Amino acid sequence: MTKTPTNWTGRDDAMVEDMIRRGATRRQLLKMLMASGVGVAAGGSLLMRAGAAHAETPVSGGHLRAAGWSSSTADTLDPAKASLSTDYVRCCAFYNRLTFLDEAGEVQMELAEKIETDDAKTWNVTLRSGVTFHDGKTLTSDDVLYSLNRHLDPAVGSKVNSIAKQMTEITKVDDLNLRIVLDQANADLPAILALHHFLIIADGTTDFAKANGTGAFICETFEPGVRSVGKKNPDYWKAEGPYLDSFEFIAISDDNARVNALLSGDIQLAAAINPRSVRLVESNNSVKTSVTTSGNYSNLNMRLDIDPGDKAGFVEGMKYLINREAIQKSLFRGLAEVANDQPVSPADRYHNPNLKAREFDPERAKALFDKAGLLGTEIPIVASDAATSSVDMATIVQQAGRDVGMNFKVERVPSDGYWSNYWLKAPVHFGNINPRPTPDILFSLLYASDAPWNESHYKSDKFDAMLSEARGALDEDKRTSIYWEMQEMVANEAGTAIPVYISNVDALSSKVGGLKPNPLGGMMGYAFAEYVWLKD
Amino acid sequence: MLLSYSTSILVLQRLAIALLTLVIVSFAVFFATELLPGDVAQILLGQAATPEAVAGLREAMGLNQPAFLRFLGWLAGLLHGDFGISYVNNMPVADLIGDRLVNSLRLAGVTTLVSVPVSLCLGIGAAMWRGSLFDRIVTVLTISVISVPEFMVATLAVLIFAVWLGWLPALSYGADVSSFSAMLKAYAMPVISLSFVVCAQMIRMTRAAVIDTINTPYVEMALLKGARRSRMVLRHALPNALGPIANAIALSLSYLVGGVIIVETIFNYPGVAKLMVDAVATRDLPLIQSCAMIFCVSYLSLITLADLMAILSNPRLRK
Amino acid sequence: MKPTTSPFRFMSPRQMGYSFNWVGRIGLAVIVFWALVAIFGPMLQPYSPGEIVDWDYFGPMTHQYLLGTDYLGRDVLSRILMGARYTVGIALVSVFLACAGGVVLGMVAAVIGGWFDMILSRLLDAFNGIPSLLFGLVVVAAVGSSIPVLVMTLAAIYLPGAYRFARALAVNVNTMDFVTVARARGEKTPYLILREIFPNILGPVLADLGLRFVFIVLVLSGLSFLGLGVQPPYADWGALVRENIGALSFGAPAIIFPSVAIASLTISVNMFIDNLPTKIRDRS
Amino acid sequence: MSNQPLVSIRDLKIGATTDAGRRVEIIRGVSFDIQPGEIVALIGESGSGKTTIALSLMGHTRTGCGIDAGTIRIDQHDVTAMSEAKRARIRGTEVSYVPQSAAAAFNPSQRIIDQVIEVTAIHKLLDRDAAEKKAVELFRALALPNPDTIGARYPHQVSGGQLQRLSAAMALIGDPKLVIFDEPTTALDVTTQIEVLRAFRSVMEKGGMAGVYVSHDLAVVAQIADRIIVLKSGEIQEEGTAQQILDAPTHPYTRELLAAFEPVPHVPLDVPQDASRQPILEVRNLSAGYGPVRNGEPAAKILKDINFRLQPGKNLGVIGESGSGKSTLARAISGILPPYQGEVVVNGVVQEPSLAQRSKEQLRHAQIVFQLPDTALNPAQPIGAILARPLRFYHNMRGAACEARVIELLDMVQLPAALRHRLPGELSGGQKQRVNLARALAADPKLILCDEITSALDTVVGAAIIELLKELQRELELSYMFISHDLSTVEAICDDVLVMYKGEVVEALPAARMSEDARHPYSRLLVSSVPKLDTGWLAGLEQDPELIARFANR
Repeated sequence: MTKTPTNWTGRDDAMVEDMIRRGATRRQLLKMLMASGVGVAAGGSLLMRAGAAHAETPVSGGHLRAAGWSSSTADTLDPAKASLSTDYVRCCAFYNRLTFLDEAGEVQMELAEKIETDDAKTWNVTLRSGVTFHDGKTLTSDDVLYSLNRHLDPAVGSKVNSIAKQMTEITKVDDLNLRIVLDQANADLPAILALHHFLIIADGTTDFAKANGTGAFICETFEPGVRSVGKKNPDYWKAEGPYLDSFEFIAISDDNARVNALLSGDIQLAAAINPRSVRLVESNNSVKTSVTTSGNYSNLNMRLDIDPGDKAGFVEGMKYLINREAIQKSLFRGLAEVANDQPVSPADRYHNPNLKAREFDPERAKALFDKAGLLGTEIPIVASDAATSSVDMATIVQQAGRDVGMNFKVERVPSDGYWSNYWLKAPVHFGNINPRPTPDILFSLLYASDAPWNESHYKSDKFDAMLSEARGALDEDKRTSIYWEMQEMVANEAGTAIPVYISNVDALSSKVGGLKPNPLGGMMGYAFAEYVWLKD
Repeated sequence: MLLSYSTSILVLQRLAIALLTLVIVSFAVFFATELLPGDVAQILLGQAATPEAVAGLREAMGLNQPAFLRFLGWLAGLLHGDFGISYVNNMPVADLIGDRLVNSLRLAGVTTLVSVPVSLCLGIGAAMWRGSLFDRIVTVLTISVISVPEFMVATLAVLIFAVWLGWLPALSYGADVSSFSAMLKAYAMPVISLSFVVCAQMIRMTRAAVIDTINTPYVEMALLKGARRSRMVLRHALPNALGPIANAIALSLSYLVGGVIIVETIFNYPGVAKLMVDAVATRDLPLIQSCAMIFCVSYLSLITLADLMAILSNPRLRK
Repeated sequence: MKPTTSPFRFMSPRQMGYSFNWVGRIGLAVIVFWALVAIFGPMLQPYSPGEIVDWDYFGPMTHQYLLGTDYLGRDVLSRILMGARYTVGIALVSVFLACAGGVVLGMVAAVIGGWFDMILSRLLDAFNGIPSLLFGLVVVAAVGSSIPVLVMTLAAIYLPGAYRFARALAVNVNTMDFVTVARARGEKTPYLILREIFPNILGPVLADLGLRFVFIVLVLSGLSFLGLGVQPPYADWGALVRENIGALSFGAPAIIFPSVAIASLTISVNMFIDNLPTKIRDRS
Repeated sequence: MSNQPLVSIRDLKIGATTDAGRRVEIIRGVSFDIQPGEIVALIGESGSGKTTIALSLMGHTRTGCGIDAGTIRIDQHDVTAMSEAKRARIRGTEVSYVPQSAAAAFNPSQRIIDQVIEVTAIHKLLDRDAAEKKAVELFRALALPNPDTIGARYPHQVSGGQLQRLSAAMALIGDPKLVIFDEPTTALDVTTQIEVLRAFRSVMEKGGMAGVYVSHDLAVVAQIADRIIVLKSGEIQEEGTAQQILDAPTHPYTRELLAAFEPVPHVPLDVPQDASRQPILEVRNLSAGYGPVRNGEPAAKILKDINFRLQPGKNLGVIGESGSGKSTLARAISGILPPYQGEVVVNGVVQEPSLAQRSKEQLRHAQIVFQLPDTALNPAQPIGAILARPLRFYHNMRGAACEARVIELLDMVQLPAALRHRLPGELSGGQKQRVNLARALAADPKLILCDEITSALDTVVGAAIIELLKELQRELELSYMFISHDLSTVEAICDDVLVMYKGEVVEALPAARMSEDARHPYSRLLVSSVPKLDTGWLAGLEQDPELIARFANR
């Protein structure tokens, strides 16, 4: 597709405005405006409007009703089992964790007062004093011990079992102090403890019909697959907030229904709305959008160990065949950033900026396919609605393939059981990865030789060695240069093509204040309930 | 009025057959679910479904027992009213289904109250003034309503009434149903969309049934006794058309319990249909079986009711 | 007032001994139009159905894109022409399979009666009890997805309804004297069904077929959405409506024309079936 | 009373539009008067327009028809000029209607009394109690059993004869000036018919109303009508007093109608009657019934121990009223309804009870012809195909030979060869019955079971069919078992007669001497109930009331 965008900028100034709202630095914004041919003068006015957004004072009281996109009978109040956005929102409201990531991705202390180490292998955690659970019990290191150890017990079925494995020894020092020893030095432990699954629950809790946490809200009603309601926790240990009296979280799976519910005022926050609805929301001044580049992406995985991935040149050919610009503009209406086939997104401070994304070069791809002897053979690509927009991405690749004589057959399969039946198994298929706070977690989960989710079965001892070396390195510059090189290796050698980092777009009523983007995901890292307020 | 001996035999026979059908459906649903790949443990763990994690969770949830034995256990439990425990969140299935069934029945009930009278009037009117402009309009309307996809009717209803006009709430559940008017407002939207689909079918069948009875000698006799057109249709044609009409209503209403998944998703209405979708997605055997039983029971009872109505409305059969 | 018949009709129906009112003719004309589109569609489409031709989405009708662009910026006219083949083709084959199966089983059940009739009726009743969603998922899981599988699934979902309708009709005809005479002659069940009963229930069965065709066209998109059948970049009309539902808020042509296509097809099928040409029996 | 006639019809023309859009005239200019208190009969075959005229008196035409020209005046109402609303006001009050088949004309889901008094409710003549009291009086006048309680029953809980009289009460409750009887007794048995006619006569004389009696049975009309009008294809052929029409008919068509009534003496076939010859059909203590069978016996036992023998070339008549089991006998013999006891022997060979086990050859010997021509032929198959099927099935005839045989069969039943391309719907009742016969003959049977094959036809057409049966018998040496409730037809064709009553054969005797030496009281009652072509017959008829009470189902 060589058509240059003719009428794109005129209608998508909303995207520019979002860039500003995201606190994009002036330099990034100007670079973007230049690329799309908007004159500097026109750009000026946009900058002015953005300024007014920040200076607002919080207001207490009111009931906020928010809607996510999926919930089912599998909803849970057990942080370890949390799997969907609905679970994360609920758990973040009712529980707290040791640390939290702020807007810029920096680690802030929460239940922990301080976390220190000298060799990144043994860590001492000191808890904040005077924090009580909803049932009045005061927080002690026994609770933290229980909360962390339970991830290793298979009966719990914890989602972060593979990450928690590295904490070989967790011992209690006294009521407010404990020591964590890792099997290998890892400087990112504070960031890891900020994951939603590591929320702290009371010692010995097994029944999760009700939630007994230290969080900003007390669980009033919890109906799995229907709704959850939280009431303000009167003796919340934090000085500031929560501002809302109560909040209710439901799930509306149909995109349009969710946007319509927001527009008709039934809900005040609609999570993850479809990029195409942004224009609708922007045109209505009673609602506004909040865009977060959170590092979530849908990637095309080609297993290197079986046909056709094992044919030399096929993977590289595919990486040239993917029209990243078309995906970014037509599919996500600009609400995504072009990616360079590696998982660490620009929102992460270790992102390698000078690793250029492969530009769309069908001729070169054709030569590579010809060399691999695959021109004209029928190659199925498995896609599903379980992986965001993967079906449309597959169609775009199929269309580009058709122009160069490649015969791709898109197989749309039901999202029901996609992750257990097709993901990691089909020769060419789509996956979807949620944001992770640190490159170490991403690489150990996805690209290490023994990684549980090694989508393209990429094996490289050099990569594994660099991974553990970086993990222990305390010197920032050394760490950054290793991660930059690792990103280059993944981009060139791994069988995963990552076209774009999808921005998460939440829509909310203009009466809602205090919602700030967060690297842990949409809706302010799912912890919006504690920080937002309702202007009446 | 006391059912005559032979009619009560028929009802008993019909109940026995219904039970047999229930068992057949239960086994069929079991084998169908067995065919689906993956099991509860794999689905719950989702992307984190590493082999050991799956084995551990399966062991913890007691899923190692062969599926067929667990199914028989559930069936035995059902005999004395125990619907079993849901695998996914080990809450008793009865609680999970409990209020959702109430929601579904409430929605189905309100829709029936709205759609049955409307379709009867339109159906009978169209039959009474057959060939007139009114009849032609009703026929074309019913055909076009049937042809519009259901999710479009629902989305359009939300757009017009909730977003543009703002009269009605977009979400019907959760809105405060304290006052009667609030309840009406809350249910208006799903009921409108559902009634569209259900009315179309019922009008067509009612019109056909009444037209059949209008062409009978006893209706002509009523005309020859000086009766006006309305009296002819209402007192003479309609009572004899009740049998087929009851059948039509039963068929359309059976759709209301199981087939409303689209309306439930768009209006975020937690009914049994959506529960069934979740149950199938998570391979939650006891939940799937319970939902399938509910659909089957409602379908069979509606059909039996319709047959009974047909018998009662015809004195020759009633004896 | 004799309406002019469509141009390529050589003899008016009246000369051919049939009375055929104008409502029926309009229905037939639209059906023939869509059938032609289904056959020659792919040749006429200006762009390839999968190709993204415009950066803007839900674009208006322009001379370049006659029916506007869809949610991805693809040409709606090309996708409707491509969709016609799937919607008209699959729906027709499925509805014929469903009705053929249902009618034959219904007639056999009516003629043989007794335990065979009772068991078959109960089995198909039970089949109606299973929600079609579960059935669709099972078929995808067990057999994978392809157009023939989609057609068979649709046929299986609608067979019980056709059976119940045909059986009721066949039971009435079965009591007629001409069937008794044939039976007294010693005729066997196949002859009774094929030559005695079937010709007499053909009319109402066709009307029922028309209604089922409408339902199948709508359910078709539901099943494709489950991953069963029409694979991207191709799609049937129902799928076009479903994927462009967002355009409803903008009132864009991307949602209007696929819906108009579905409505025109289903309404015309029913208009034609309700006003079939009837043989003139006036013994002039 | 002024001598102006109560009803006067001037140059009435009624037209109908066929499905080809052509306007056809079915009543071509009819004019006649009815004096107050006078009963006029409209006589004619089916399709002659008599019912259409009767209905037009009430300003009602069936769908597709309309009054094109002429005027109808009843008392001071000019019906043709009145609007539908005004016409409705005179129906039931000025002019009322007694339907042909009362069983179909009563609404099955409403009690009888509600329907009888409905006219008073529609036109607000009387309140409910007064109306009910009047209805009971009418029931008593019409000699209905237990008049006070019969009203509370539903239509299916009373007999055909009673329903017919109830429909008369329904017509009279509004004290109309003119009552229209539309062939009220055709569907009734002979014995019940007498009762109904007597009731009508007495009520009409007492009320002094005028009447229009529509019928195709001259004998019945002669008993009740003052004047008779003969109709044929929508035109009046002749008009005159009842006596004058019976004694001195002037128009050839009227003479033809009267001739059809003369019983043609039956000439038995001179077949060598040696004892050695096998009877074509023998039935030994045959019993049959319907319903679920419990230890060998069906719930409803209809036939009880029937025995008879039929010699080849001879015809056996079976006479009985509705409910006597005569049709069940034909079904039992042909195996459609397997008997639970007894044997059926055809040509000396014992037949299996159910036809499914009988060999094709056995089935070929005995063929059955049913009563209603409309349901006996498959409306979707052309006549040629209907006749070709038995030829192919039994004799495996195909192609040209089969075609030739079909034309031959049509010729045998005196139908044009071109008819084989037409559908049954395009044929008249008589023609359809002939095709029925041809289909039976196609199997070259030895025995034909005729189940009331003429009772649905007009007398003239019926007589022609009987002639045809006799001629075929002479040519093909067939024998018939002729079932009917009409004595004169049986006498015209059968050698012997069985009289059946409630599933038993009460008497067997030669047909010729039927009226003289019928010994069993029921046979004698049957014979005496057949109306004669003489106006005074009904008045002069006295039947021993005790006999009537025991046998005729009032």
